[in-house]
Amino acid sequence: MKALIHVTLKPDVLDPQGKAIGAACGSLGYEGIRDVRQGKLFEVELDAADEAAARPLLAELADKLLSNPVIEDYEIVSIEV
Amino acid sequence: MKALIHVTLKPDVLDPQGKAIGAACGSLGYEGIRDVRQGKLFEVELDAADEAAARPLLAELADKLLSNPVIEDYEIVSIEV
Amino acid sequence: MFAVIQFPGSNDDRDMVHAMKTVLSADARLVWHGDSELPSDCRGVLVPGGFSYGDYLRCGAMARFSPVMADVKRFAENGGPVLGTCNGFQVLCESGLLPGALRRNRDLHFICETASLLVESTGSVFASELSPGQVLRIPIKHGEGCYFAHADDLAALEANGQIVLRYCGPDGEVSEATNPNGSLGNIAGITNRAGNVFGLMPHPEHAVEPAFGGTDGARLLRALIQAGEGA
Amino acid sequence: MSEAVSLPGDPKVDEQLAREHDLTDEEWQNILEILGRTPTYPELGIFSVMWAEHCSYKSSKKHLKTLPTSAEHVLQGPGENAGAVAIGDGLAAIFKVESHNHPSFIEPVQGAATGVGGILRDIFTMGARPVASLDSIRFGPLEDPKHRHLLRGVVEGVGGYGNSVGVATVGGETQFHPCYAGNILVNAFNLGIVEADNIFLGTATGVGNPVIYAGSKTGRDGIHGASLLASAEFGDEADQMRPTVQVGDPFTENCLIEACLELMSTDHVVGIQDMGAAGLTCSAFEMASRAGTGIVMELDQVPQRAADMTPYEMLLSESQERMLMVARKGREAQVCEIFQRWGLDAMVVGRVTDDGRMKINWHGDTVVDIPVDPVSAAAPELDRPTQEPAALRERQKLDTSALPPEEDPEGALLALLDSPNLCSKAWVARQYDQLVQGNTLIGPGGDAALVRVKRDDGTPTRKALAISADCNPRWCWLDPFAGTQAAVAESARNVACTGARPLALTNCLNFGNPEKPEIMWEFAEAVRGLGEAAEALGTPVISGNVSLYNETKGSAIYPTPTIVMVGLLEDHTRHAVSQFREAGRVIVLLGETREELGGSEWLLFRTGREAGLPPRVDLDHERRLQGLLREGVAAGEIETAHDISDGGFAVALSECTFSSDGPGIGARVELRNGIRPDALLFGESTGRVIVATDSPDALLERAHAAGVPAARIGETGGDRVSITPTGGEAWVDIPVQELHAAWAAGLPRRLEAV
Ligand SMILES: Nc1ncnc2c1ncn2[C@@H]1O[C@H](COP(=O)(O)OP(=O)(O)O)[C@@H](O)[C@H]1O
Ligand SMILES: [Mg+2]
Repeated sequence: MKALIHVTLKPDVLDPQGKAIGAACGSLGYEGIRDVRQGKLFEVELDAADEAAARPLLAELADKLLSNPVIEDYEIVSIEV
Repeated sequence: MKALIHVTLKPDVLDPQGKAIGAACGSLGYEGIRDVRQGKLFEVELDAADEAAARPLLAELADKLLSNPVIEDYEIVSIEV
Repeated sequence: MFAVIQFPGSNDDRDMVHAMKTVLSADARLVWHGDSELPSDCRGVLVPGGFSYGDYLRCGAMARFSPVMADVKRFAENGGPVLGTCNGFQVLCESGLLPGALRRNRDLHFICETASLLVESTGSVFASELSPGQVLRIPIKHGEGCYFAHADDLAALEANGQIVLRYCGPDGEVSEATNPNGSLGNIAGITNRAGNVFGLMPHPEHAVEPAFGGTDGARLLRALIQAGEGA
Repeated sequence: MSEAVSLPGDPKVDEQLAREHDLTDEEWQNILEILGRTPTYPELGIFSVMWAEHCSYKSSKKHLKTLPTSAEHVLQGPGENAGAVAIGDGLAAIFKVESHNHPSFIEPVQGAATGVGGILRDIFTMGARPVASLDSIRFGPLEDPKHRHLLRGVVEGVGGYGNSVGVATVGGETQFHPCYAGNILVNAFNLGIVEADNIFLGTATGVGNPVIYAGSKTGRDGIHGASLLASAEFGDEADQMRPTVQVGDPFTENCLIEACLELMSTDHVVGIQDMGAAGLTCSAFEMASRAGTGIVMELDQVPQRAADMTPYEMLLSESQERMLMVARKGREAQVCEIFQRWGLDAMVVGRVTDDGRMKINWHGDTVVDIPVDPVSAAAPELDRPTQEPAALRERQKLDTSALPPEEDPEGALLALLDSPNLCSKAWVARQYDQLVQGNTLIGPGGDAALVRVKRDDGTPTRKALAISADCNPRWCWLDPFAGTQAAVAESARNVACTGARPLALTNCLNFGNPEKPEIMWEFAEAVRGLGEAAEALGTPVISGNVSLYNETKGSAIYPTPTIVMVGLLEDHTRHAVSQFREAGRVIVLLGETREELGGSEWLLFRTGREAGLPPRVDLDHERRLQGLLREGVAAGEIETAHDISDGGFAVALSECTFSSDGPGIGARVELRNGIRPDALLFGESTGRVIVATDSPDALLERAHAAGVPAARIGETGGDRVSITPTGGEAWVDIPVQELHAAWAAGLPRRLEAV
């Protein structure tokens, strides 16, 4: 089973990386780019009976290990068999 | 307009971060986790007439700046107005 | 003159000027990344270490777009000597002047220590003071120094004698145990095919004074000075 | 009477809301009196942060006033962003240490990172280029996975920020004790160099001068961050405080340093100050207060990162990497241009006035109008009651005659070398850039760090600065007065071991809840010890920081007054190191070993007890000893000097045999068997240094003249450490390799098991 998890900074938290990339876009001549925020992406391969069994496991994993709940949110984007 | 871009390591490139997370899963007792790979996620806000106009701009951005083609692949996951 | 490129976030730029100018008496100066051209009397380019643009996206990824880099490319293509250390090596790889890429260290930690380096190829202008099999002691300090290249690129590096330095033990032994960061083939420094562009993770500018890390780094910098002044 | 309007949407300001802002009823009455009216919501916020413990020092002020702060070489004492001492050749060293304890406990990586960022700004705000950092960090036991996580995170944060900004981390302390299990300590030190006639102060002078904001945009992060976090105990609500965590941006800081230093090499600015705890509010008030002026600010001109921020949020935001400055009239464009070149925002946001008031406008309305002085200079000062802890006398009791003698000195030595507090800290320091700027003569691993001084144009000088951070919290818990004296003495001795003369010190006083008389007693005693020791050694206190409320659920940390001493070496080509450099050198022991086992590592290891009185501190002896070291190094008689501290003689001697890459040169010594052997080997009597010399006669004579006890005890060489009583069988005879292996593996073996 394969799952995709997004981890992004909470909205009010500063994203220095996104900020720097956004600024670079301007100076590189990508005029239309207004804002960039950078997050993390996790592709997890796991053994689970079905989606219902996988979801709580993935949620715990995302909360405990993949994200830092102090400054980040996570989202389980997809679970595929 | 808002776009989502995934940048992931090419399959033959070792991912030490993913590997470390995978190992941590084991020792924390998340038994079912078989493999973790970590990538990057970019949320880009941009001005463009429509999706057709946005796509080539985003592709160039992803190819030139957001990813390093030697080791990474990118995918424009979504473009929303 | 020798141009030390200054990007926002460069750290070892002033150290490089110190090594080149104060210690080795070369005419070295900082050149601002935003300049569109190198000074007309430029004889060699040094791309220094540090964290250009914070290294936020990938190390060196944003710096390579700096206006002056287009001229550095031209300079290199015309055979001018270019030396990139640490972040500078990353910038040279990102800009395609050198093959491969530098990735997170194997153990994911930043590493600051003195590395032993085995001299391999001595065909380039940067090796005028080196001999094959020699072991140099030069500090490394980086979080992303794990060299990666695809198999065919790697084979070409070997075949063309582009590998100048490999991480080794005190007696020159090259093994996994003497590999600080997981670099393929223990690679610490390579040149381009033509031998006029040299990138390495170690910091020669931090090994030019006896009381500050020894003087092995001076061998590399003096070679660059000779190459530039001979040109 | 002043006028300020409330905005629609602001909550009703009353006594209740004031209490929620941690203001006492008395403080609330005070506010009403000062204003002659009810404060607006932003005004209430301002009073609450300015009068919080963290900004006002209301509990500690009374005691801090007693510290010696001046000397001929002191250019700036406490009160500015950092202190300054003259180091000759027209140069000055600017330095300070600061805590970031609570934020690091909540989010170790960012908490530590922003701690480093904050202390750097305190230094470059004075015109100095930051050149050396130290980090003094303390955790709960490593057996606890949470504290392994915290250690990893803090180290990642310190390194991540410091490495990127380009300032070498050259030393520090790393300790573990159960008292920090609910409250870790992260104290960050930085030192910068400046031309002495170009020191900038945080003053808002010159009526009509523009007030300029530069750096990162203001976001909603850290509202009530440092101020509240550092001014209350941790309870279960620690988790809810999470949104106050800020993310550091070392790249912006790097650019800010370069831009500010470039700016300060011109004469465009008259005053400059970073925005630290309590943000824009605190910096504006402090600048106006120091100058006796006022400021009017157009808050809507401040660059904003988040949409729809309120004046309250803008004033209290603790977004990082921001500076406030006062420029000369007419230079606005030049100032802003420098920042823009470095990719930073810069905006004129106000101007200096002569009415002594802080007026803040928001889209045409005045939302704050407060007299400056009563808020900053006249902030509350408390005289909190003190009382000796009931258990103190009990814990000071130790009957050494009842202690069984050490049966296995070799086993004890190996165990001590492997213990988390005494083992190698290379696992930590390896993650720090120790070299950038190219001045590191001695980095982490020495008694003190030693850093060459360059002028700002890059010209190297022969001078070097020695820096050491020290505190033995166990000793401070057993006797805060003597323990703090010992910390001052040790840091000065470490500095002297390089050959440098201690000049001045900075300190970070980490304590529990000052509302408890027993904690306040510890604090008062520590400050008394600090003052007396600083006075006796001629090293004034030129800056510092107080961190109170380091308690969780009623349990306080041990008193931890971190001392960082800075010393000057006139000629760095002559300096001593703490390792043996050559075989065949004579080993000399300076100082006197007494039968002092109270509060020692060995006692804890063998009995599990932390008891007794800490070793005696003899400040007169200390001064003579340090003078001797200085002269001996300058005369070329001392090439190795290593201070004997935690773990005693045997541990210190072993450390002398470890080179930076691995096992080094061994040693054979003979000790006179006058007192109990375990006290000779493992006692922690202060004022002792192991020295290696190639001219023992000259050195012994010099010591004799200086009135410092000195004994020739052995020789360097071989690949073992052997310690023998005169005429007896060896107590210790172990290969250096084996000692080194135990010492080197201490942290990795505990950390690498996930
Ligand atoms: N967190 C740290 N960062 C950098 N260096 C450290 C750190 N912790 C310890 N060190 C270094 O390790 C060495 C030993 O520290 P410590 O045991 O406190 O020394 P001492 O007993 O001489 O005061 C010192 O050189 C110190 O600078
Ligand atoms: Mg110490």
